[in-house]
Amino acid sequence: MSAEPKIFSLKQVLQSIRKTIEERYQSLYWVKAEMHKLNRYPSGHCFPELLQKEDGKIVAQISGTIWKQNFERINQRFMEVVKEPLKDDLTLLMQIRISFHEVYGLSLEIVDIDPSYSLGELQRERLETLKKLKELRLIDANQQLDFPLLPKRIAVISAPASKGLNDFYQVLENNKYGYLIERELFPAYVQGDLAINSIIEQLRVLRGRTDDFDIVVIVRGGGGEVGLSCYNNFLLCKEIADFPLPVLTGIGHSTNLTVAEMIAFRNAITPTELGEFLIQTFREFDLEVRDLGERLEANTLYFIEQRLLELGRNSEKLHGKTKETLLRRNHELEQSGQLLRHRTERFIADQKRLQENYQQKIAEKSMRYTQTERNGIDQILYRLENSVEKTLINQTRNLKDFEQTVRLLDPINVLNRGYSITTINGKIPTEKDLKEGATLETRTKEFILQSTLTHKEKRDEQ
Amino acid sequence: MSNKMTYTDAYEELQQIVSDIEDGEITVDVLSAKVKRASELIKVCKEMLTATEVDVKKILDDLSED
Amino acid sequence: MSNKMTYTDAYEELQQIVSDIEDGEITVDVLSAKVKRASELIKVCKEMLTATEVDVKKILDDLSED
Amino acid sequence: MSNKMTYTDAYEELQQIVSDIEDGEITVDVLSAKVKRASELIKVCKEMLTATEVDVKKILDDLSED
Amino acid sequence: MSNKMTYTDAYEELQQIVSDIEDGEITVDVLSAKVKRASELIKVCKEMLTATEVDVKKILDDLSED
Amino acid sequence: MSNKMTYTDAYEELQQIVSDIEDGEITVDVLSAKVKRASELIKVCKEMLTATEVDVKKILDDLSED
Amino acid sequence: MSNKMTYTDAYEELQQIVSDIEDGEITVDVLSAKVKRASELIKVCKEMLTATEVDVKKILDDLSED
Repeated sequence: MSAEPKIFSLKQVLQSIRKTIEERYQSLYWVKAEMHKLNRYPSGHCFPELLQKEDGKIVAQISGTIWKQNFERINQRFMEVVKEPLKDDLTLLMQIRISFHEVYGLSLEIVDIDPSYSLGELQRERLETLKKLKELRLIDANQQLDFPLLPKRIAVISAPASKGLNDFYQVLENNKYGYLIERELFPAYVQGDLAINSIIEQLRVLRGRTDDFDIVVIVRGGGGEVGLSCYNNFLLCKEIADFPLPVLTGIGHSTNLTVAEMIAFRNAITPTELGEFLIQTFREFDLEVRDLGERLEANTLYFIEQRLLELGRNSEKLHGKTKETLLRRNHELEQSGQLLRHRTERFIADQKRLQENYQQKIAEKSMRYTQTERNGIDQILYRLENSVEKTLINQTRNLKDFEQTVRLLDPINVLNRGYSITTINGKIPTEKDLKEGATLETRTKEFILQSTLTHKEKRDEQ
Repeated sequence: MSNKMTYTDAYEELQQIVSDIEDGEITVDVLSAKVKRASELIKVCKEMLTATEVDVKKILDDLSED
Repeated sequence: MSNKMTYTDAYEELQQIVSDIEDGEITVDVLSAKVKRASELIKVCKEMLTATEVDVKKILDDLSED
Repeated sequence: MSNKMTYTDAYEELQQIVSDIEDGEITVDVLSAKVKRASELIKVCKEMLTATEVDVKKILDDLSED
Repeated sequence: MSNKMTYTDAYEELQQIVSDIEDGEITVDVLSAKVKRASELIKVCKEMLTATEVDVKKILDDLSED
Repeated sequence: MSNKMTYTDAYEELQQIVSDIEDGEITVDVLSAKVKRASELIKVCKEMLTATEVDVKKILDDLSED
Repeated sequence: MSNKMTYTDAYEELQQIVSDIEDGEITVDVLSAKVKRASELIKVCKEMLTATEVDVKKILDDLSED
C-alpha cells in the first residue's frame, strides 16, 4: 500500500534540529581548541575558526562566535593576564554554548576564555624553545662568540622611528667622549607575531654581510609589556643563537626574560642601557689605551733609569773590585815577604841545629869509640889472664901426671907392697934364659936372694 | 699573518710591547724603536675610538707595512 | 771602539770584565788594560743610554701632546 | 832584572824561591843569593803594583768625572 | 882549610867523618885528628851560617824598610 | 918501647901475644916475658886511649866555647 | 943439674924418660936411675913453674892496680 510521503518544509526540519539540539545541549561546556583565525568584524563581533589537529591534519573544525560585548570583556582580561591580545593561532580553553540557527547554522558561541590556560601555553612554548635549543647545543652558542675589541659597526634591527631606536641613537650620538659608532638600520617588526619572520628575515640578510658589522642589536622600546611572546619563538631564537656575530638585545620590558634575551650575547633592559653599554665598551678601551700609554712612558723611563743604575753598580763594582784586587796582590806580596823572612830564618835555624847536632854527635861517637876500644883492651886483658892461668894449670897437671907415672914405675914401690923382682944376669928373664940350673936373683924389700932354677912349667891361663 | 692589521692585532702588539718593556725583556738597543712603534699603536688605538672605520683601516694598513 | 758595537755587546763585555776582576782571574799585568776597557765600555753605554733617553722622551712627549 | 819581566813571571819565581827554601831544596851557599833575588822580585812586583794602582786610579777618576 | 870550600863540601865531609867514627872505620891513632877536622868543619859551617844570616838579615831588613 | 909505636901496632902485637898464649904456643920459659910485654902493651894502649880522650874532649870543649 | 937448663929442656927430658920407662926396655937398675932422674926433673920443673906463676901474678896484679 502506498501512502503519500509526508513532506516537511525546510524551516520545519531546521526548527526540529534546533529544538533537538537545544534540548540535548542545555549546559555550557569547557572546550580546548585552536583558534585558527579570530575573524573580527567591523561590527565588533568575531567569528573565529576553531579546529583541532592531529599529526598536522585537521580532525575537527567548526566556526565560533564571540559577540562584541563578550569579546571586549574576554580580550581585556586576556591582555591583563597573558600580556598578549587574542590573536590567530592560539590554543585556548573556551567556555561555549552550542547553538543552532535556522539561517546561520551550527556554531559554538564563545562566552568566556580562560587566560590562565593560555599563559600556561605560552610558558610551555618558552620551555619548549629552551629545550630544543639545548638539544641543538645552541643555548649559549652566541654567547661563546668573541666580543669585538670595539663594537665599531653595528647592525640595528628595529622599527624605524620608534622611541626605542631613538633612545638608542641618542645615547650613541651624544656621548661626551666623541666616540664614533657607525650603524645601519635593518627595519623590522619587533613585537607581535609579525616580528618573528620580520626579524628572521633581516638576520638572514645580515648573514651575507657579517664582514660589514661587528655586532647586531635588536632594539625595541615604548611598546609596553605586550607582544613579546614572539621572542620565545623557537625559529627566531635559533636564528639568534646560531648567528655568527654577537647579537645584543635591548627590548625594554620588565617581565620575565624571553628566551631570545636569555640566549643573546648580551641583554640590556632598555635600548638606552644597551647604548650605554656600547659606549662603556669604548670607554674601557679608551682607558685601557691611556693606561698603556702611561705604562709605556713610566716603564720606558724606569727601564732607562734601571740601566743607568746598573751601569752605576758596574762602575762601583769595577772600582771596588779593582781596588780589592790590588790590595789582595799587595797583601800577597807582603805575605810572600814575610814568608821569605820566616822561612829563611827557619832554614838558618835548622842548619844551626844540624851543626849543633853534629857537634853533639861527634862528642858522643868519639866517646863511644874510645869506650869500645877500652872494652876491647879489657877483653884482651881478661883473655890474657885466662890463658896464662890455663897454661900454668896445664903445666902443673902435666908435671903431676909425670910424677904419678914415675912413682908407679919406681921398682921400690913394687917391692914395698911385698912383691919381688926376679932377674937373670940382671935382666927380667925371657924364655931362653929360663934353663934349669940358671941362677936367679930375687930382690925383696929388704933382701937380695940368689937361687938356682930347678923346674919350669907354663901357666895355663896364658 | 695577513698584511692587513686588525684592531686586535694593533692592540695586542701594543700590549706586548708595553709588557716587554715592563718586564725588562728588551734591550737598550731596540728601546727607541719599540717605544716609537708603541707610540704609533697608541695613536691608532685612539683613532679607533673616534674615526670612521675606513679611516682607521687606512692607518692600520700603513702600520702593517712597517 | 767601533760604533757598530751594540749596547748589549758592550754591557756584556763590561760585566765579563767586572766578573773576571771579581773572580781574581785578571793578572796585574793586564789589570790596567782591562780597567781601561771597562771604563770605555761604561762611557759608551752611558752615551748610548743618554741618546736613547733623548729619543724616547721626544717620542713620548709627542704622544702626550696628541 | 829585565824590564820585560811580567808581574806573573816575577811573582811565580818569587813563590818558587820561597817554596824551595821551605822544602830545603837549596844550600846555605846559595841562600843569600836566593833571598837577594826574592827581595828584588818583591821590589819589582811592588813597583809594578804601584804603577798599576796609579794607572787604574787615573782611569777610574776620569770615569767618575764624566 | 881553603876559603874556597863551600858549605856543602864542608857539610858533606863532616857527615862523612861522623859516619866513619860511628861505623868504627877509623883507628884510635887518627881519632883526634878526625875530631879536630870535624871541629874545624863545624866552625867553618857556623861561620858561613852566621855570615849568611847577617847577609840575609840585611837584605830582608832593606826590603822591609821599602 | 919506642914512642913511635902506634896504637894499632900495639893492639895487634897484644892480640898476637894473647892469641899465642891461648893457642899454647908459648913455653913456660917465655911466658913471664910475654905476659910482661902484653901488660906493657895494655898500659900503652890505655894511655893512648886516655890521651886521645883528653885530646878530643879539649877539641870539643874549644868548639863549644866558640 | 945445671942452672942453665930450661923448663923446656927439662920437660922434654922428663917426657923422654917417662916414655922410656913405659916401654920397659930398660933394666931394673937403669930403671931406678931413670926414676931418680925423672923425679929430679919434675922437681926442677915445678920450681920453675912456681917461679913463673909468681912472676906472672905479680905482673898482672901490677897491671890491674893501674
